[in-house]
Amino acid sequence: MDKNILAKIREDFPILGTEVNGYSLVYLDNAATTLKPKYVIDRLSKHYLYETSNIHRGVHFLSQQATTYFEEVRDKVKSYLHGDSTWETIFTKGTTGAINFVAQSFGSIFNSGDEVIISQMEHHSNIVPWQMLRDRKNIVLKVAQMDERGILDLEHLESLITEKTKLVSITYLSNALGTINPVDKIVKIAHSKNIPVLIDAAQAIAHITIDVKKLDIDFIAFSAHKMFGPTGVGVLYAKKQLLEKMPPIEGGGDMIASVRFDKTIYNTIPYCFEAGTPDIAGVIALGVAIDYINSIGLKNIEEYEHKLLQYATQKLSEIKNLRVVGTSPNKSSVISFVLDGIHPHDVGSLLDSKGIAVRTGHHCAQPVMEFFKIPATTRASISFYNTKEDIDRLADGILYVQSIFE
Amino acid sequence: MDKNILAKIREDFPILGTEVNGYSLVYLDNAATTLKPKYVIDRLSKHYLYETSNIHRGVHFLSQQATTYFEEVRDKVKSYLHGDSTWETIFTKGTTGAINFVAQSFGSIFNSGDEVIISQMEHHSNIVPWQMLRDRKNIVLKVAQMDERGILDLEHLESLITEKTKLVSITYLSNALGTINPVDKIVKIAHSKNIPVLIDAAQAIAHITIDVKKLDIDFIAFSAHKMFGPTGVGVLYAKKQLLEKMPPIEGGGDMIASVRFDKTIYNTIPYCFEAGTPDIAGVIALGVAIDYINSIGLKNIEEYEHKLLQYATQKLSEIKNLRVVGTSPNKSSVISFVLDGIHPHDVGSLLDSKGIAVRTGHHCAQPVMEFFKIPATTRASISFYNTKEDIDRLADGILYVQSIFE
Amino acid sequence: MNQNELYQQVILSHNKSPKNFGKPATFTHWAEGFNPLCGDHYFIYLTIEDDVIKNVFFEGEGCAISKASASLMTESLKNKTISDVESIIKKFHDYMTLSQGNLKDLGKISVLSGVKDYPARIKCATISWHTMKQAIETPVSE
Amino acid sequence: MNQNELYQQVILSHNKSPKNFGKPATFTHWAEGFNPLCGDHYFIYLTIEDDVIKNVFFEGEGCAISKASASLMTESLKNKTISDVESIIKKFHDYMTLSQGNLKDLGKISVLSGVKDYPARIKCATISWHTMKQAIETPVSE
Ligand SMILES: Cc1ncc(COP(=O)(O)O)c(C=O)c1O
Ligand SMILES: Cc1ncc(COP(=O)(O)O)c(C=O)c1O
Repeated sequence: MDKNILAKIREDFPILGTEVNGYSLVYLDNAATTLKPKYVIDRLSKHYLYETSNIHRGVHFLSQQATTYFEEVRDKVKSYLHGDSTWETIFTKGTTGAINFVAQSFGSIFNSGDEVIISQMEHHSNIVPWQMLRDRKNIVLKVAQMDERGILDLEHLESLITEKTKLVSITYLSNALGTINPVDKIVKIAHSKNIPVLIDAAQAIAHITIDVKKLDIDFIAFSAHKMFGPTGVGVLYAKKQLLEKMPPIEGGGDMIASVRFDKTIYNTIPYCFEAGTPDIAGVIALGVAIDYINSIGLKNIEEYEHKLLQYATQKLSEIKNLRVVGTSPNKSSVISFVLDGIHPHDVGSLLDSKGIAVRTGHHCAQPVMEFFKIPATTRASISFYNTKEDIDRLADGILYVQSIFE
Repeated sequence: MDKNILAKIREDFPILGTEVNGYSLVYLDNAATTLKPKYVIDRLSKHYLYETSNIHRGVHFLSQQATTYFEEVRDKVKSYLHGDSTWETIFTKGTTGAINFVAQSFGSIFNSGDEVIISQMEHHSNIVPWQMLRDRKNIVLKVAQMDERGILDLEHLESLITEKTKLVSITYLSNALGTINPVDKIVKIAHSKNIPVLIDAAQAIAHITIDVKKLDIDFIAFSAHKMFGPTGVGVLYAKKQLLEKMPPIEGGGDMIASVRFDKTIYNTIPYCFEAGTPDIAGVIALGVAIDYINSIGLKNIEEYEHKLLQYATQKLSEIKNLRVVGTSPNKSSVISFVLDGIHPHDVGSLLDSKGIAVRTGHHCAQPVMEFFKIPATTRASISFYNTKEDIDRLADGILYVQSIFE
Repeated sequence: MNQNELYQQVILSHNKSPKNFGKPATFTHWAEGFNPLCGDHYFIYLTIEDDVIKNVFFEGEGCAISKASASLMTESLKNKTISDVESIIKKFHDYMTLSQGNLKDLGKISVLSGVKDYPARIKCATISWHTMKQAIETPVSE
Repeated sequence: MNQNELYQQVILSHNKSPKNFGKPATFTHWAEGFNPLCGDHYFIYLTIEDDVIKNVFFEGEGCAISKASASLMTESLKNKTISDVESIIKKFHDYMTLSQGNLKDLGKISVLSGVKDYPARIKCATISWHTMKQAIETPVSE
């Protein structure tokens, strides 16, 4: 991506032209939520200005139109993930909603003693739903280890599998460490024992080309707001063959074929899993976010972000008393670090005073912090609209923080 | 509301200036979803253009700012419902999400044989979650009857209560019939036996002043999209005292205090019930929708809509072979009807050809249809931006439909 | 085409006086079909002998389009072999939902052609056909 | 006030060398406090005798603001009666979260005044105080 293209892209994100604490904004908190291009924002406005309507149940023009636009997004998701009609798109309220749904619905057919395998680098969204299932159904939750670089130990993962293992649920890209996990190998290991795999793609979705068909992923979950779309919408993209075994978890409008007080018949997949009025505008805007990513090209994004992450890693490694947490050679978009003697919360506050937005804390991955025996990290996470200048500002900011604590 | 104010209000809704099938839009599908005033749309845009950020976990300016705006809406909900610190606002993805949450969480402390009482005029959202609970926990679902005018039979409701009754869950305003239920009396009956009450306010929220304190409502559920706000957001407003007994249902980020693989400690109320990134922009926009309603005044809205509904009822009663379904003297905003020998679906299609948007079908209230022994109705539902001219267009449209089927 | 042109005389008259309407005393196959979106609800009752649809009735409630479509369907499928019926169903379905081919050689059924342009109504036209397909595959159990 | 002015010398030095830090051999009351938002995690250990806080220690991890606040708190609450401590806690809490009153008569603690203007940091300043309150109410069980 050359300078001109980058400058044009940055114009798509009006927030990049704003100031924070008197400095032009450096937004390095993309793993928390990405910024939104004006096309997505305009599409939301257009829907509410001229197309507002509820969907599915209306015969009038606006309802028909909104239904068509809404339903089209299922196909956009399919293309984006390189799926086919073997999978189905289910709209949820986010990654968390999607994983909880799998834990509740797919989990409802597990028996006491059945096992779910996750990893040590999971986000709380891919831990707590399984703990809740453990408490409810007395399943066993097993945790595949990682090494001190933040690389998943595949042999350990494989060794955890038994005849009781019912699901392997792993993140594609760690939001705390930046590690890219070898999804192809994970799926092969699990499938060789006929175990389905859920991939938490909350982070990967905006940074890595995902081919569910080639990878043969069974369930994949992600959030619109982490891929330049609106808050409040997510997706579970899943094999129909598995969905067919899964009971609906929420009841209400749209998810039924017929309701009588004595007996209710559910609607077909995917509708039976989408009770109530969905986030119509949000889903339609997610479609535009997908179009927007496609217009730039995920390949270009991957290439550019790879270089930028290398630059950042180089730049930060030159700073004394700074340690990068997560040093796998296979990383994307995230750089987590700690400064000797300075708590990340203070780092974040002081960087903010210079207009630099980073995230500090446990990043909803407390077990990662526990593993590295640190309370928290400072995390800079990039997207394709970030620049080398952003990284330079970050590096200078860190030196400034250190100067205060000297 | 005089003509000038009405004209000004209509300008707040740009969609009212559009054409459908060559006719200026007459939007009478407000019970499905309301239109959105430009202030709400602008607020959404502003958030995404200049304020995008994830909330709660960030120390940087944007995150702080978004957190403040997001959290403020809990208070706006409180004021709108005339509540106090005895209640708490929980954001959900809609009415359906809120009721399902109560069924799953509050329902989890029910025992086999315990009873839940609903009514014959409930929306599927207030039926199916309880049927699911029935199947899961072997509870008993009891249904309070209504009469042929669509009036709830309070004596019957009272007679259903036993020592095993754990919850009464009733709609405030029927979306299929327009009946306003006597929430004050329902709560008195239930509370005299120490039974909490859930009120489905999906419809009431935009049409009726609700005072949870005076009415002493335990749980109340509604959706932003039916009160001029965005899709994807809803609220459960509930007594803290009850929430304190209720377990979280979804696990993930933000709802935890600490996560270890062996033991996780949940966050406090309301956060423990809001797993994952919420619909930040949607919640903030809901706040603006509340402000907007307040700026017009619910009292004014109630008065104006009451007159408009009377006018519509009068107008439609003059049409031959038309029967209004739902004839309680205490009604709001909804007029459902059937035409002899013409299926509602055909009515809806042909009205649409004249630019008139109404809803046809069972309105997610199949038991109501069964009660009246009809497959469906045509439903016109009004809001404060509708006019007498809209009603005249509807009446003329119905005559046109009848002329085709003559 | 204007929406009101959907409501041609043939459709209106089949709606008013549907053919083969009601539940027969005996039948060998049957199925029930819903359209949850609008409340349409139909039953199809078949008497199949030697792979031929000897008799077909339908019963239920729905809009003019769905009722006319069911009525026209029963008329045209009676006394046809299962394999003929299946290919007609496929033709109708492909036309309505995939916009493939046309209904010209299906006789009177072609009055339903215009429905295709109204996505909201396609399910009205196809519900009885889906139910027909299911009925063929569902023999009466006792 | 600029954000960096939060980090006054007193705060930086209490952060570097906190007072009353560590777990004492014996204690009569204790509590654990989290800030789930940023991972702050503190323990408070008390020795209460005759309604007086004879000894107070804290332990844990957190940012400079939280650590300095805990350190300053332990210094100022030692040897105070429970009722005095409770009113100081209330005063601190009301100032920080409700903007009521001021910290002037709380001695050194007043260096934390500026935190109030940074909503993100208020919880950092108050976590140890909340935990203190809980500790007072939580005698060691065995
Ligand atoms: C009375 C009533 N309850 C519940 C709902 C469900 O609301 P939502 O679809 O927004 O969850 C509706 C709206 O359709 C309704 O009218
Ligand atoms: C790896 C990972 N999984 C899950 C989530 C949860 O996503 P959401 O909060 O949008 O549900 C996140 C984002 O915080 C994440 O980074």
